[in-house]
Amino acid sequence: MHDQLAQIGIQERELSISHEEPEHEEPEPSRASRLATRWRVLARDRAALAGLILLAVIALAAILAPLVSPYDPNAQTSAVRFARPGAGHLLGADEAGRDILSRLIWGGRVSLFTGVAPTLAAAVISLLLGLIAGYFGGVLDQITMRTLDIFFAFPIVLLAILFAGVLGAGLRNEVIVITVILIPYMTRVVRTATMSSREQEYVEAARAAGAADWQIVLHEVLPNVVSPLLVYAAVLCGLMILVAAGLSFFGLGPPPPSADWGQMVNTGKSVLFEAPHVAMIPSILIVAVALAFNFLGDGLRDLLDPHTLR
Amino acid sequence: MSTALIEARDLKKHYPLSGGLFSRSARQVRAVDGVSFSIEAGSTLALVGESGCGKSTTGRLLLRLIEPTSGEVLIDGHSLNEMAGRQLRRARRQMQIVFQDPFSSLNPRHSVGEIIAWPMRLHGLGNETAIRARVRELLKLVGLQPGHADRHPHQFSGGQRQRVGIARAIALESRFIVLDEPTSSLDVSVQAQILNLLQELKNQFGLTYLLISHNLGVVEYMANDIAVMYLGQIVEYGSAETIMSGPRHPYTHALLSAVLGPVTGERRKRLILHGDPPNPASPPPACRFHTRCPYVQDICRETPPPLEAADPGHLAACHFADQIPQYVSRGERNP
Amino acid sequence: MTLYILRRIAAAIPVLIGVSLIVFISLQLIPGDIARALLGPMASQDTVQRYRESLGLNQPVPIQYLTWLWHVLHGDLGRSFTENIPTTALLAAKLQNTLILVTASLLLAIPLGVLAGIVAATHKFSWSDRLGMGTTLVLGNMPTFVVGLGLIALFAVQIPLFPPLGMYDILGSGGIADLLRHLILPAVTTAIPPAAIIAKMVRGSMLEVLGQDYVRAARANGISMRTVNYRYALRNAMPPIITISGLQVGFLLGGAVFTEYIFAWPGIGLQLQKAILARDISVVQGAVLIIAAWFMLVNLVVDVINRMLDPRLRSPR
Amino acid sequence: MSGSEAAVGRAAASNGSSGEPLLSVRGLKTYFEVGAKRVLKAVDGVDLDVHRGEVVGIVGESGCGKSMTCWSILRMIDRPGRIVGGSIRFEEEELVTKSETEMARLRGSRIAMVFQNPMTSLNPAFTVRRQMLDMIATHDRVSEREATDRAIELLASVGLPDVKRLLNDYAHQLSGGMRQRVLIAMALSCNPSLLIADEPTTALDVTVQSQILELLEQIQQQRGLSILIVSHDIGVIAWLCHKVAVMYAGRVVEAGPVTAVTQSPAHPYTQALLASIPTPDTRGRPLSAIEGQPPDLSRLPKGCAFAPRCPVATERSWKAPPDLTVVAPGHTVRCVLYEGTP
Repeated sequence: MHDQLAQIGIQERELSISHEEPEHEEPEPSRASRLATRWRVLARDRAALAGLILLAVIALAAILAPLVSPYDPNAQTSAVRFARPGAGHLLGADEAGRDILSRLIWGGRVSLFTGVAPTLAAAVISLLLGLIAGYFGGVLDQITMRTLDIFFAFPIVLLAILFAGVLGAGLRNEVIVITVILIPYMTRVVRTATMSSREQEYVEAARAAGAADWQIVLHEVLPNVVSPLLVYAAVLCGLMILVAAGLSFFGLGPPPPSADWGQMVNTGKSVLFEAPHVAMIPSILIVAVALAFNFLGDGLRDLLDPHTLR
Repeated sequence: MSTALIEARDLKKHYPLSGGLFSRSARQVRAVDGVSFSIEAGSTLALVGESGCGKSTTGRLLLRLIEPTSGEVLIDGHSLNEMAGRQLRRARRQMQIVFQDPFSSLNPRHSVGEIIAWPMRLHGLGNETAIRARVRELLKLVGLQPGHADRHPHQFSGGQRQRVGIARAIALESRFIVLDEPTSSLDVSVQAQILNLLQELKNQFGLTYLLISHNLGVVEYMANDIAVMYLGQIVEYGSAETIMSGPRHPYTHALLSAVLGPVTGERRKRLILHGDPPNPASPPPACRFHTRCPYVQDICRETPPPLEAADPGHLAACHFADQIPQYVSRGERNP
Repeated sequence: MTLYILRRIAAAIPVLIGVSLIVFISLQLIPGDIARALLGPMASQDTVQRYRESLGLNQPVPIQYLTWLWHVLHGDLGRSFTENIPTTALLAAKLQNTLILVTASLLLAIPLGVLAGIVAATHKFSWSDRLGMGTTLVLGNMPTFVVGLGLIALFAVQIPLFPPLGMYDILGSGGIADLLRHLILPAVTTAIPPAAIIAKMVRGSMLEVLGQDYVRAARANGISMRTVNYRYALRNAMPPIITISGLQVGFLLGGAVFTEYIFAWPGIGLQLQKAILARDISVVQGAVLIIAAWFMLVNLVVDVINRMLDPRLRSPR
Repeated sequence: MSGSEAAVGRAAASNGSSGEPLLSVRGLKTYFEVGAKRVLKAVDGVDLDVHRGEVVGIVGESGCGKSMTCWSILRMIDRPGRIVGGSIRFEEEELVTKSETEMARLRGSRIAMVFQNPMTSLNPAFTVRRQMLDMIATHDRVSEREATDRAIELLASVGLPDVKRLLNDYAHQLSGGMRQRVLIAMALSCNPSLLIADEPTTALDVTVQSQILELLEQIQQQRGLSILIVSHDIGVIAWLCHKVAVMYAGRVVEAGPVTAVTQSPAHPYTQALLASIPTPDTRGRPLSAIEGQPPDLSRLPKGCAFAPRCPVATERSWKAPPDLTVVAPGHTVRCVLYEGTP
């Protein structure tokens, strides 16, 4: 934002509670009303809300796949091969005559899982590594950072391909691979946030009050690290959906028939001339989900900023 | 001085200077270079000087927030630097700090109530109900409303945030508080509120202050004694009255000249120094002030002046401390 | 400056060793007996044993690593068992094809991204900025393979302007015109996602610089917006822009692997894909090592350029 | 001569000036639209005159609109801010209606500015020479050589040593005081008739502050320059200025010769502001602080903005903004206490 506005903006915040009479005490906001405030913040951010709704719908559909899927995802009906989107098959059918919508719904189970689960796992590990390296510094930090530097020397996709290629295809391996390639990036974010929080005077105040290091880390540093990590994790979820799809596209995902979105694009690739929609529909979904995570990340950033809590 | 609550003995803090990527030389920044003073219980000592003179570092050394390179701090005659474990924790309860920046000194993620309560919880001072009651009491004491406990720091103005910082500092019923530029980021009208509050609390609880400031107006208002620092060393030390009325060091004289009277804008004593303060990483040899001193003589470039009594109880580190008062009374423009 | 470059190279050596270690160790991660895994279940125990020895697999792992490293340092990446020729020779032939593709993409991505970013930053909050940034957001979140397939669907299938595949012999009979015809779609595909990300970052760092005191000071003293935008702001935004562009080279190298696969472009990436499915370990190692070393070199150059641009580091006082 | 004599002398000099002022601001309003229905009235009807050769100060606390007034005069208010009303006449021309190109030509050549933070106001990527020459070349068609000569002369005139070497230095190689001198030299490089200085000493060390103030006084006297200086430090204003305007919540509440305003302040806010400064006389007694906080600029009270904190506010204070009252020649105040008194 512009600095003139910021100049006044700060002022504006500072002044916002100046009007009340000193004797009059305001009722303390309840936990529920604070939750309501947060919800209003999120709802105001239309892009984030749209992202959240899209993700919720897809996740719900994937979880309830046996109930909501119109067809068996693997049932092949040769009569409808290459069927264009329309009645009957809402999103058309693929080269083997399988219903694309049903395959998307079932595939969502794998694709969402391979994006979200490794991100969460990596976040936990990175939180630990980054807090220790960033707060204590010194040799420990040096070792951690030099090790991470090695990972940063690889383009992230390449590292994924290398590990997946060596470990072999399969859901479990894919999750492991994505977790491993995420850890360096998330650790770096946690470490940076930790270091900047450690420099703040409130940490000195805590030390002056007699707090031990572990108490300072938990009480003062951690709350300031979790928020940026969550925001970053949301964005990375989107990116990892892309990476997972890429691996599957490359033939390194879970083996058929449990089709995920990347694999659907890959099979659609061979019939691109006859029926472009077979590859394009899952492609669009992949991009939409990645975007949704991005919007969600932006929304989280605003939501978790203490300044929005009025 | 038997009544000294806090005593600093020849404190030194040298930071190694990593000379960029090229040289890992043995150069050091002598941020604090041999500082000694004592503060009597119930009085206020002001550390005065420009940025980079080591006054904030001294304040942190006093609380053992950083470890000194050499020297020690005594509290009630016991060496703070030899303490460890529970003994150190108990000593920490006696001493607190109020920071300059009311933004970075309060954790934005915690409510004000949590910020004030946490030190008490750390020391196990009562159960949750008692602590919560005490937080409300403290908020009232510093001029905020008890209902403010649930708000976050960003919902307050600079002055109000500084009040929160003060409430946190007195929560443990400490006896000694370091005030590190407590009002320099505040407007004058708010500064007056905070200064009044600090004086009230001092009278009410018999607090002892170390006031770190570059503002001589504030210092003169608050302090019993003044220590003037230049490049890591104390160059003048004495009671507030004697220093303000008759400085014995030309640097103090120059600092006083920088105070502009609000009504006529007149300078009390006119002495304007040339140049900027030297880099603390390479302080000038002998008398560190000689590069900017208008009265410099050969001896100043060769022999460091000792900090010795110019009058009883009034120390100055200047070879010509005896002659400075004449310059002061004579000097209108630069000599 | 020379000293800095030397130090920077010295600092890169342990990283390079680490990279080689990771590439080597990844081979150890193959479940079960490597020789057996490579030869398949039909090979006799005897063959497997002999193969183990020929690979040096009966040695302790550290010795294996050092032997391998020694060979790599001498340009010997082992032997591809699928193609049955030395890996180094195999990859060297593919490397030039990848180089052509990546260079073309870079020449597209960086100028395009930087230009779009500058235009957006200097017209901030205008409709063109919003439209541009919206597009950037979508394109930046598109995986390379989706971009590639989309472009094929559009420009090879719907409007047949460019051949979708069929680049077999790059410097062969077709000549430069044929090369360009085949190059356009793959190069654009590889360039689009990095270009979008570069545009976003350039806009961000330009806006940051434009909000600085010295930019306002320049404006307040009458320096024209043109000078402010293109000389003051761009010059100061340069270091982050260069850094981002360098990082995007890595992104681009990763993306090129997919592009080559989609367009059957006979480069390292396509070879890598084949080798992975065939578990041709020495080729996988070689390809990854080459790409990683390449990326490191780019980062080194970026650091050196940024250092040359920084007056604080150039003339300290 | 002593400080107070100097101030009286300066006041006398300012009375001698006549004719249309060099700068005349009338009813200036600069608002920021920060939300659907929120308008921050950063500057709300400011009147200000600067005559030739005069030093005028604006004093007030942070957020009172003093800096925004300066930026408004230079027409450097960016969205969502806008000058919504009033007039700014400078050298007999109206600035509010000028085109951006015309304003750009005027900035730096006829009105120049010195900034609060010298540490960040110089471009870190260019040498002092490059920035000085850019500034000169923007406004004057002179050869590179002439421009360099002029730059050397200017840098020397603001008391910088070793100027030739300094030309090749980057900002990071200079101390804060030196940077502020370079910025002042740049501001003077096209012989402006008005210099606006926005808190020029706030970010500097105390001993360096004195140097810069001394320098400003010196160049003002040598060049007969007009200076509009903004500060939160009333001591700085009192020392340097002929006239002063006290701002509160976007409005000028009191204006007049500096000696009159500081020695016999009329407005309760000015009185309180002066009383809240610790002085030798207040030692040992509580300072008379102003209770409460400045008002929210988007929800200003209907009447006098100071009324909520004013110890002598009357019912009339809350009803409508007070009128401008002349309490002494050239000394005006906006307070209901003085309304109707001639």
